[in-house]
Amino acid sequence: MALNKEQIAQRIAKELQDGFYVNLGIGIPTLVANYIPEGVNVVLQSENGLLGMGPFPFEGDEDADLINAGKQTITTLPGSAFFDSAMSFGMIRAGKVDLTVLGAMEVSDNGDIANWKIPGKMVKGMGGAMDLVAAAKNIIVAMQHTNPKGESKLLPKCSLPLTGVKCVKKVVTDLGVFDITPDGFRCLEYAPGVTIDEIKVKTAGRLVIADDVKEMTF
Amino acid sequence: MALNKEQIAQRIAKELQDGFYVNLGIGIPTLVANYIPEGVNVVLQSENGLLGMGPFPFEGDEDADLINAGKQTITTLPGSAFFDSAMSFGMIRAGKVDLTVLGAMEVSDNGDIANWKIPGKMVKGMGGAMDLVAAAKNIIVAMQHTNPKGESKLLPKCSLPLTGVKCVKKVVTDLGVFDITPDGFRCLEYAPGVTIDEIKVKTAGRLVIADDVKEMTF
Amino acid sequence: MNKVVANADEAIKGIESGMTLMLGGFGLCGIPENCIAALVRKGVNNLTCISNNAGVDDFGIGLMLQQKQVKKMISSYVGENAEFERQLLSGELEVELIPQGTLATRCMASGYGMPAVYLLAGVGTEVAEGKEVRNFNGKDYLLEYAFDSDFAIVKAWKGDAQGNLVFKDTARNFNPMMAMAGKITIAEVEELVPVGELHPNEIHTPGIYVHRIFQGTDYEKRIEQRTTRKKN
Amino acid sequence: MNKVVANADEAIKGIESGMTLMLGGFGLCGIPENCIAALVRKGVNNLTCISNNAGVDDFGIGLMLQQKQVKKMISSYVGENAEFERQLLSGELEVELIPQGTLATRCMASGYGMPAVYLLAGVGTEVAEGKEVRNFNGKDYLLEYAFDSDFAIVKAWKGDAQGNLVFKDTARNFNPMMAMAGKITIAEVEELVPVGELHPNEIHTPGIYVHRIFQGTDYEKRIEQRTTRKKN
Repeated sequence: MALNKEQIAQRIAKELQDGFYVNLGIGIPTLVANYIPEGVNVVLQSENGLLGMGPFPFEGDEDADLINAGKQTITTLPGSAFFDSAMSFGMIRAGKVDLTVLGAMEVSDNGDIANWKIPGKMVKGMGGAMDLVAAAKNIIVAMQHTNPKGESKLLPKCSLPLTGVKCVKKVVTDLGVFDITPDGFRCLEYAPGVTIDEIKVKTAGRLVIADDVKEMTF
Repeated sequence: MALNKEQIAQRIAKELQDGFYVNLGIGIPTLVANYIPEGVNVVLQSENGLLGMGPFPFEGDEDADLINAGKQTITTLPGSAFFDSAMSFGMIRAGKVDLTVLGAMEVSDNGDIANWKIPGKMVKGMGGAMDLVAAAKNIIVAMQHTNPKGESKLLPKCSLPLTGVKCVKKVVTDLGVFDITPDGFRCLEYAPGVTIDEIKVKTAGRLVIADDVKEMTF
Repeated sequence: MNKVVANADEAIKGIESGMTLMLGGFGLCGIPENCIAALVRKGVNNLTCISNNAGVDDFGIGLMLQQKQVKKMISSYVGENAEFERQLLSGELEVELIPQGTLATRCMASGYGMPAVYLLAGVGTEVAEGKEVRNFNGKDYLLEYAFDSDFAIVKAWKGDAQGNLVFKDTARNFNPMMAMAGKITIAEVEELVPVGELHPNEIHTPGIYVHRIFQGTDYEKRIEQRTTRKKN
Repeated sequence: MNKVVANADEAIKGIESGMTLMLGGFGLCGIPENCIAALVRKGVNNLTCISNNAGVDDFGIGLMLQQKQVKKMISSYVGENAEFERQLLSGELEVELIPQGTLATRCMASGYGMPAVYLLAGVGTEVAEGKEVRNFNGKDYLLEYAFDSDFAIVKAWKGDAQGNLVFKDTARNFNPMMAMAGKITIAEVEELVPVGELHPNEIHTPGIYVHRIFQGTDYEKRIEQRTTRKKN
């Protein structure tokens, strides 16, 4: 069975290490916060200007002045710090954020990512995505392996306008976990019940299967 | 009679306008703060990171954490703000400081200034002087008209290593007040008892006497 | 040094059609609600607005879009706004999309007197088209120019008559950099406090950057994505 | 996330001879007294020190100069120090003098991930020698490269176990930029407070920039120029 969104988030959460500063993008990445392993302390960065993002507020406690990069009402935690957006992107650019997790429309086998623009459709803008992918030192993409038409989103070359080049380090999809290597996507794990053959069929980019490839565990 | 240091400072204080943000250098410029005209409100900037510098503290109230750019103990005033040195020089560079007053060893008739280095002597450094002269929008130099040997400090060309080029707007010396113009030093005022002839003799750079030149009043 | 003006209408004096304005805020958080309302009342148009977002249909810069006051938006993200989309597709409105960090840093560069900076975002993408690329230490960077504006309009939590500002939480966002980057900077505040009440160590924007300040009224502070959890 | 170490000796672990260090402070104000003492005890040498000043003969970086631990100083002003002068004139010590604002901004550039910036200071002077000059809007600027360092050592007023820092008055000076520019940043604080005690709006340096923190002891906080006025 392919993973659902929660499971993708859960699998990515296993990549978190104690002491990490982490930026989680909108969508599946946001869900990662719900699966942070016991004993692993991470600090969540929100690029509008907060370190130490806490959970959503209790009903009635929402504060219009306290939102995350997805414009959702949030809370702080002890040790949180606010700052302006220039410092926020400064710390991203300077490599102080250990891990960025974000969604994508397409990823190529050399680590290019496209996630901001579809020609012919209204373009809403890249927000902070281009800054994040250009500068973050470790980028994991969380996405479905194929688009609604069933076409692979893991490509030899992105067809959509790029958000960033050669920046993605790892991709976690509903079918498996893939490192970006000089040889292309390297399959490290497959989802329970998913076959390597299915992954091969649904991956358009160069794909190698790790010798020690294994079924994902939770 | 040539002006003494206090009088030079007093004359410069007349250049202050209500609402000015002002940076006063070490030496005579510091004394300008004692002569701010009634009804003129200025905010003093200290480039280590303070707007709203107040007077020296009363004896016993000194605080090692509160000093000016000359490393003297000072005080704040209501409305003061602290910031880091990068923002401090940023606001200077961005032209937010209306007036900078500083001392000089030499000024040339095109507005070059030398005040940081004497070849053959131990060089202590330029501190913030190069930043200030390069970026301040209005620079007044306060200095003696001649050096201890009696040689003019108002020159056709500086002989010492430069601190900044074509940046000085006005010079106030013990002998008079001079604008820097395309024609060189333009004498606007002479000190009480000082003759135009004395100024001519002691000014090595190009000198023009304003048609409406007048005796300085206090 | 008293920079206090009576209200938003007085604060925006001198803003004319065709000018470039910066407007602080991220989404609807920390936006200068009072000044936007005054700009709508004044009816100036042909404005170029530098603002991370363009509001929603009936709030924020969306109110100016409804009145067709904006010629060009310079933003990082302009979703959530149907009228915006209509004007853009019909060619009435021009939009320049800029990565969010680049937008913030180009404002900051202006406030720090730096004419241009080298930034990573957008290298190898269409954002890089026409821009100078330069390699430092093996990495390519884009030369990005400082932004300035005729007027910068920011919203702060507290401020005093000298123009000192303190922001609240994530309502800080773009406001400090834009405050530094206006030829004339207008600050509207929720609380105008007596000079000396803000502690000098806690001031985010020193008064030197602010030319006019007033106490705003009737803040709606609309929430764009109300997300909560239930008490158990 | 607990970044607290026991003391200065533990904090400076990993600092080795030949490394480049940044040391916060302006004059003797806001300098990391405890770490300087620990560096003297440790006896590392051949250090390159980036610090606005070099202390006085018997305090601050002057204590490291006495032990001949410094190979090169990168500073804006190095007066007030006879031993410094002796070593410089004898050729034992190298010095690179940099305009103060340029020094501050080159540290900041590193913390903001900008490899180089264009600055005005020093154009047309010997500081410009060998540097790239570029004209923007009719003005010449120098290309100045970001500074980084193996270790940055800063002194703050208050801090917490997550590394969040608050500075006091003009003891802030270079400390925030240097904190951003260290590969490893050490902060010594006068008061280590419980996490959550510093208000998130009032933190000057977010903890992400700080790797080790400890509560310093026995601060002398020497005053360089004691100037006072008399009560009348």
